[in-house]
Amino acid sequence: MKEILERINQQFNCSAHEHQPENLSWVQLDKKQLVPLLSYLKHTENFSHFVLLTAVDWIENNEFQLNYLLTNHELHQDIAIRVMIPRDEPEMITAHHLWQQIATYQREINEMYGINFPNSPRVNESFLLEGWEGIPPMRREFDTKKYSEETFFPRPRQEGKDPQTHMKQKLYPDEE
Amino acid sequence: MVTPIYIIAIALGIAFSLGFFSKGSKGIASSLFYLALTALTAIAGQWLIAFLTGDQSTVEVFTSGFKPPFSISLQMGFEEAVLLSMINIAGLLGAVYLFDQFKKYGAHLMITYLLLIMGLDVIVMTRDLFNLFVFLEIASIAMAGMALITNEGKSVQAGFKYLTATAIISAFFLIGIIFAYNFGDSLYINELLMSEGILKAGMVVSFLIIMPLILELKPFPANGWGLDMYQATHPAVGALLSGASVTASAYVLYKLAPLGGEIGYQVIAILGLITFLGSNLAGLKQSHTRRMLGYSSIAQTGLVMIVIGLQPMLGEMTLWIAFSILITNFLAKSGLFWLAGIINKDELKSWGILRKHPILLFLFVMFVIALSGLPPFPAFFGKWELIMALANSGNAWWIGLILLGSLIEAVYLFRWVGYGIKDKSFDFSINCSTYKTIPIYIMGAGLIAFVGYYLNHYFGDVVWYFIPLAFAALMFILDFLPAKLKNIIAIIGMGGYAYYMYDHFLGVDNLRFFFALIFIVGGILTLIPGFTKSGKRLGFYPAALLMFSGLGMLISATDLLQFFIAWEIMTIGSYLLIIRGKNSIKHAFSYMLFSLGGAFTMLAGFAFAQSGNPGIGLEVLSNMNYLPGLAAALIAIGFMTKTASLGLHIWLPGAHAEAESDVSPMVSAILLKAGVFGIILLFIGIGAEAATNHPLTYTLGWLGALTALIGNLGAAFQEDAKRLLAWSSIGQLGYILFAFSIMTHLGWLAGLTYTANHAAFKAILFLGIGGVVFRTKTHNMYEMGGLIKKMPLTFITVLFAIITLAGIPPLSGFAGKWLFYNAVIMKEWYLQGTIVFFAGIIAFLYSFRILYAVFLGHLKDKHRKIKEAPIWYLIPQFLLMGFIMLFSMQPELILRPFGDMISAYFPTDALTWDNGTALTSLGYWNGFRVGVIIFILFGILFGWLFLTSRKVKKIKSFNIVYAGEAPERPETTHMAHNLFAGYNKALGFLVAPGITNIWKWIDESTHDLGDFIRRIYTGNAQTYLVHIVAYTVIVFMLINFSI
Amino acid sequence: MSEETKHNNQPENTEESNKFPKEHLQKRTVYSPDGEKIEIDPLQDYYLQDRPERRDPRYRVVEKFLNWARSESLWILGFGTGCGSIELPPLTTPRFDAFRFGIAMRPTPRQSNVFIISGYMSIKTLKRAIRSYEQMPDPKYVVALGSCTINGGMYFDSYNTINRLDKYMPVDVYIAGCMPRPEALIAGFNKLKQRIKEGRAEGANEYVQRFDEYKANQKQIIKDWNMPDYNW
Amino acid sequence: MMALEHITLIIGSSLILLGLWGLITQKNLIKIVISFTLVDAGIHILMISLGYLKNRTAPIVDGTIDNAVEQIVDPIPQAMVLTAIVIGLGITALMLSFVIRLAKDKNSLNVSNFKDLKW
Amino acid sequence: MENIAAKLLWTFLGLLIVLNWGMLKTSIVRKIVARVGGRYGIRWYQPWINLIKLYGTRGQLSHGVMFYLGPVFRIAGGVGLFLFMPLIFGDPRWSNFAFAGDLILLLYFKFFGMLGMALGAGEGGHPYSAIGVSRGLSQYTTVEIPFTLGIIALAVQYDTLSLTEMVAAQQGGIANWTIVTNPIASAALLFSMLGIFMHAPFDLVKAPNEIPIGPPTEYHGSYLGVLRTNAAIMHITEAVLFMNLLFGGANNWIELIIKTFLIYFITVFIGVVFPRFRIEQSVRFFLGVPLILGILAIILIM
Repeated sequence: MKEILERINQQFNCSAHEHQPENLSWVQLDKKQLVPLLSYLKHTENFSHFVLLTAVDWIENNEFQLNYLLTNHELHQDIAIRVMIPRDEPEMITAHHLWQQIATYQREINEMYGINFPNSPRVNESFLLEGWEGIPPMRREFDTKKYSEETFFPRPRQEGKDPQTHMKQKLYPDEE
Repeated sequence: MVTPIYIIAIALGIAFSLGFFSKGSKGIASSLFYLALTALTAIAGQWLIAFLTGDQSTVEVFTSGFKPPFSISLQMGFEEAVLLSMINIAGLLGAVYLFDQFKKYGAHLMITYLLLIMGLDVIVMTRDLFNLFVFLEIASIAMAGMALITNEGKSVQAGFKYLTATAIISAFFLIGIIFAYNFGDSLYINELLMSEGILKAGMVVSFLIIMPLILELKPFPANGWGLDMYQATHPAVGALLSGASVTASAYVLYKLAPLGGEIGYQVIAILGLITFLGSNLAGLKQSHTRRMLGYSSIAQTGLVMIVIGLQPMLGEMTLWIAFSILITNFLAKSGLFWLAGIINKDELKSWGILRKHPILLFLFVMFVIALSGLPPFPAFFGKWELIMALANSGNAWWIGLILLGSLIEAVYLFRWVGYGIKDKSFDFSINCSTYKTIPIYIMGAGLIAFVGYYLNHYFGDVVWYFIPLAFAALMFILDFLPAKLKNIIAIIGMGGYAYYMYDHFLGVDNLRFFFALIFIVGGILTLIPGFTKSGKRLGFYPAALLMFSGLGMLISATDLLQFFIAWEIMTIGSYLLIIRGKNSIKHAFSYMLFSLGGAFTMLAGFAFAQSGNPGIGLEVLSNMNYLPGLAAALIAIGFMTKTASLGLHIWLPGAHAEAESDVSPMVSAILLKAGVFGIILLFIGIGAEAATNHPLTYTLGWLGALTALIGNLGAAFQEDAKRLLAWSSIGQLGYILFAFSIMTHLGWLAGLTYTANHAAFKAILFLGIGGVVFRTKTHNMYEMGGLIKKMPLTFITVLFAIITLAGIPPLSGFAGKWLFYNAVIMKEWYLQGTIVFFAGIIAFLYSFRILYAVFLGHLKDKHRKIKEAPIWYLIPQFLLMGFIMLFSMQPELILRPFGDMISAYFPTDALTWDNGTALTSLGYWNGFRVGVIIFILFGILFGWLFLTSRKVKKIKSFNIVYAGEAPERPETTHMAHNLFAGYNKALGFLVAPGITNIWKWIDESTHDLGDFIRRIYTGNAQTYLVHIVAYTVIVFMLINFSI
Repeated sequence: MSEETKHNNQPENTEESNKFPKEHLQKRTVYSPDGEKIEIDPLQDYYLQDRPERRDPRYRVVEKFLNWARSESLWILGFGTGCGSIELPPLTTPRFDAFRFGIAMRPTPRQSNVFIISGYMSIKTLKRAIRSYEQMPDPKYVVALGSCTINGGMYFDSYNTINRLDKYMPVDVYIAGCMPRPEALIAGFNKLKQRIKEGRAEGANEYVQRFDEYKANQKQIIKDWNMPDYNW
Repeated sequence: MMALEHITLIIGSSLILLGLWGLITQKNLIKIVISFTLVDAGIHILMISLGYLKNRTAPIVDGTIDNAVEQIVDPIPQAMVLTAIVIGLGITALMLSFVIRLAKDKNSLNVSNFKDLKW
Repeated sequence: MENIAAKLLWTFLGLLIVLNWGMLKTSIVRKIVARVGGRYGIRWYQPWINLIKLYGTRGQLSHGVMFYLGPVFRIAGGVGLFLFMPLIFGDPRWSNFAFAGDLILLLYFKFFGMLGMALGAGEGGHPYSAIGVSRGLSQYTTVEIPFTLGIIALAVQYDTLSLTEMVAAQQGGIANWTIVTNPIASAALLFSMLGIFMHAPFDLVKAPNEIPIGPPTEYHGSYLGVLRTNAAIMHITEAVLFMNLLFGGANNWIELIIKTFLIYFITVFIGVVFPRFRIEQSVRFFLGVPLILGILAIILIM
């Protein structure tokens, strides 16, 4: 694995390093280099399995983090690629031509975070949220509690009893 | 009388004088030319009339006052008069046709032309061997000269090949003449034929005389030069070659054939057969019209050679047969060549242009049908006599080979007809000048006149028999009327015919009456939908009535010839009907081939059957002497091609499915019954007693059972509604065949019940689906769906028909099943019976499928505004449904007469009736009670549901539970495509197109063989010379060896 | 429901439904086999647009008897919506054996009369649940399972999960818990039986009665409303 | 010593065979025509030889000669030969004219080049 | 006239008995299956409750005329089959309308209901209905082959197609029953019986899990009530058919009830033991051993 990481570091001028657990390595690199790296990993280093694509909203740093996770089934090694993109300009290069299923992840991320992937198939169609309007719900500036209270008729809170004491009284009234 | 010498005199005189006319006096020259040709024709005609009127005997004309051998003698007998008339008429009409060419080339061409005609005339007349040589040469020179009319490279090449070949042939002939003179001491043919010297001199001399004459007839394979001539020269030249030249040469061969003695005849016949077969084979893959016509011409010549060669066997009939073939070839080929000239394109497909010229199209089709030797044209009678005579003298192989050749010829001829009638890929127009069309019309008229003559000759005493045919012919004439009017006329005519049948057969021969009822009344019912068509609907009514008259004539036929003619007329009519469909060229073609193949086997069977019998009445079927088993089998195969039994069924689905909406019921519900009728006749002929344990009926029983299975299974997997019904027809006909093969009273009763039911429900189904197709414009079931809401009436009729088809009580289909079961168990055909039963269950698959996929399920977008099928489609359906209901509720009313009919043949084990209950020794069934019980029960239960279900809300198509989702489109929700996928997985292998592949293989390998054979025609003049020399040498060697 | 009101309702719906148009629900133009132009409005042509109708019991005595039969023959629609659907299968095991109470599972809404909302209900599922509920024949009962259906439970602040089921369809019995055990379910069913026998379980009629209110609530959160107002 | 009729017979036959050989081997159109004339000439000689009777004269009959029938050779072959020569000439002429046209068309005299029509 | 009235009355009575016995049989069978699984099982009167509930459904929907008539066809097929079936041997009161037709009529009349139901389901427009029908018809085609062979063998053995006469020939003890006298044909018939009852392993038609309940997916309320009524009648009537064919018929109601129950229980027993066949598997299955048995039966009588 180390050799692979070294090769990656050489070729893509980044700092790939091993991480815990043992068989997981991390690479962080610029968004323009992502597709070449994925392609390289798939075709040359035999990381044939694309596992997932997720996003994280770092609202404090004003950027989104995209994680691409690949697996090499022969070496039992995973490699995670981290790409940071600016929040002001949420756009990423699509990689669906390497693994078709990436399109679906991108669709989901587009829906949940509003990160656009131009030219990804059906990327603008609604996926999990049929007909969502407004701020994408997984962005951190979206106040989900407020939204829920406005939308879903919150049942007014009742003055409840403390379950512990109540049940204790009810079941074992003799005890203290 | 004008002596025939004037023919030479006029021709030569005018020909020489034409040379004197300057270019300025073209008008005079051409009028003189036409005058001369007219005069020649007149002289020949005058003699012909004299002979026909009877008081004229054969005349010999001697030139220059000497008697032969010192002078040339011409003979003018009846045969010569006939042939001269033919040649001169061909000459005159050809000259009319070539009017523009004469205008262009002037006197030169006229002289050549006159010399050609004169040469041919003299070839026929002369009795002098050397004179024959001279005029043969003159004719070839003139013919080669004619090749230059179309001044193209190809034409010139063809002329050169022709010239060298004929030159070498006549050189051989000249050598023969020298030897003949040397040994026979005479050149006078009459003397030579009797000369002992020739006989003594041995085979070489007669060989050298006869062989060149055979070579003149362009025998296969030494005939490349002739073919090129047909292909490349002006069509009019081809017409002369095929019509006049062949006629003359064949006559010469006939004249001189006795020189060869018995061996000579045999050789001629065998070479003729080789020519007939080889040439037809080589023609198979031909796509150039005139070359194909050339192949056909040569094949016809081969046939004539066969006839000449079989002279010892045929005796007096030789001339009649040969004349029948020659005159048909003459009229039809000339006409076709001239048509080719009008169209002036090489590819067969370009004949589609004729669709724009109905009269020419009619003539074209008529010519081709005549050429294929189908009735009522003369060639058919020739072939009929030939085959009968061959059978009488016990030559089964000859019959087989001749019929095979005829079938191969039909293949390319009818492929061509298909293009002519249907192909739309032409992109040019043609110019029909009057002078070009008139000769064709005249030839067509001549052909029709000969049809009349032959019919009169054969059936002078039973003219009434051909009245329906005359009616069909009338429809050809009335074809310019609007379709609706013609429909009325046709129905009235059919009504009259029905009355005639009613008058003649009811009570006299109820079996025939029953079939007449199916054919004629069924015909009327299926004609009714024709009222939906507007415009003229050219060609439909003549074809339909041709078919129906053929069917009717089948009923009233009393002898084999009448029966066969009726059969073929029906076939032609139905072919013309089927080919009218949109995509039916291919299917109509395969229908025609199978029909013809079947008809030819039937013909052979008939020939064997009548052999050794005094007459050809239908009763000969019960007294077969010569190869009785084979004869019966052949006849059965003939009928089974019509009933589409397993192995011979592959034509049916396409033909029935692709036909027009109102044609499908005709061909499926009605036409197929003709085969059933034939099989019944055959079985009656074999005799009930004899046939009970006949191997034929046993085999047919198994065949019927397997047909039923495969037919129904095939139907279950169809996506095309009409194809489904067509496959179902195959299956149903399998039942019928099986039921009749049981050969017991009950078996036949079941068979007749099936027949009646199938006629009714298949007509309803095809009309119903036809109505649907009429509205939806598609055959694919998965494109339909939900039509019950738009076409409820059609749905009701189709539902009733399907219940009848499936044999579900209480409808009449069950009557057939019940009888069938009893019959099977009593006959002890358990396994076969089970297969048929299995087939019956499989019928449910397609029954459901057609109801579900077409009428139930989801209505498609584009059918949202569709209307109920036209009333004219519904009327016959409801009438037939009425019949089914009557049959269902009162089965005794119909089964009893059936029983009486059958009792004549199978008196034992009949069905007995007890107060409406049918009883056999095994079981019982009361149709009326079952019906009443079921209907009352249904009513009560309906009431129960009505009572318990309240406030029923009518909902729409997509208001279905769909796993919480909503259906997207009717197409995706209508589960119609490949409905029986699971079943296909389990049993689909049974309907893998194995039989189709076998036929395909036969078809392809025959075509490949043909293609391989024609590779000998390399196009090199020298090769052709080698062919001629080698052919001569090989034939000579073979004769020598065989002696 | 008169023709007029139906038409009055219509424009709003189409407008709203066009906001998130599904291709197959858009109006389309096709040509008939004869070449005639046909306008297809799938919602109109393929779905019945009628409003539901109230179906009141006619004869008290008969209805009492029928209600008894209904209560003793509860056919559950097999529609698992949340984690609660895993609590349903044990009902058929020997330990709980709900069959003895006349409870059975049916795979199609047309044949069932009890709808168990078994847990949290996302908007997307709600759409399907409404469709299935409406497709069940009268009379029909809803049993809501778990706190998620009562007040949102642990998803109380989710952007995508409803808090109160009774705002969207009439609920007969709530069974509290997260998740309630099969015993609780059976207790709930007994409660339901009681309700039915008392003739109080008229949820279907209530739904019709307050149809507009329910619809408004449903449409408020289901943004791509791509079905007719009432799914027959 | 061979008789005259035998010599002519042999010459005639060999001419015919030679001509036939030429016809089926020579590629040149002109040579084919020549071969044909060879065949023709052979046949003519053959005819004459068959009609020849020993010690007789040509059949030129005139009123003054007695027993003409016994003195002349068989006149019919002679007449035939005359006709045959004429016809042969005609055919040869026509053939040659065809050859001219063919040659003009393709600028070649090789018979193998004229194979536009086949099959 | 009186005769007919009496006949109708007896027949109606017979129908009621058969219907109720059919319902009871359903609950007994389910109860037995439940007990085997250690469950208490449904109450014995549960089928009646279900039926009342279904008939008491307040509103019904209809996809069209055929959809509405489908159940009517189906139950007419079932009741018709009952009508043409002689129930109790030697008692004209319980021989129903068997005088109107013989075994062949029964054989074909079965399809009346099937086809009607298939059409009704078809108009329902649900894809699963079509799939179910397709599977049902496919399976039925091959189920019928051993059945037919067996029937023919019996018809030849008893030289009649009349069911009454067949029963008459089997009177006089177990030794005369067809199952003893003609075991091979009986085996073929019993195999096909499994398919006819469409119990597991041949219940892919209804396939409760993959395609919700097959053809009647869209049926509800009293339609379903009618179908269930029919099922109760059908099961008993078909069992009566096999009883008459193979097990010597019945001389009284008690015998009929016991025999039909045992016959039906054969299929239940096999059903709980074997897993379900796919459609092409069951098609092939019936073309295997059962077919060979049927042919053997035929060969033996030839």
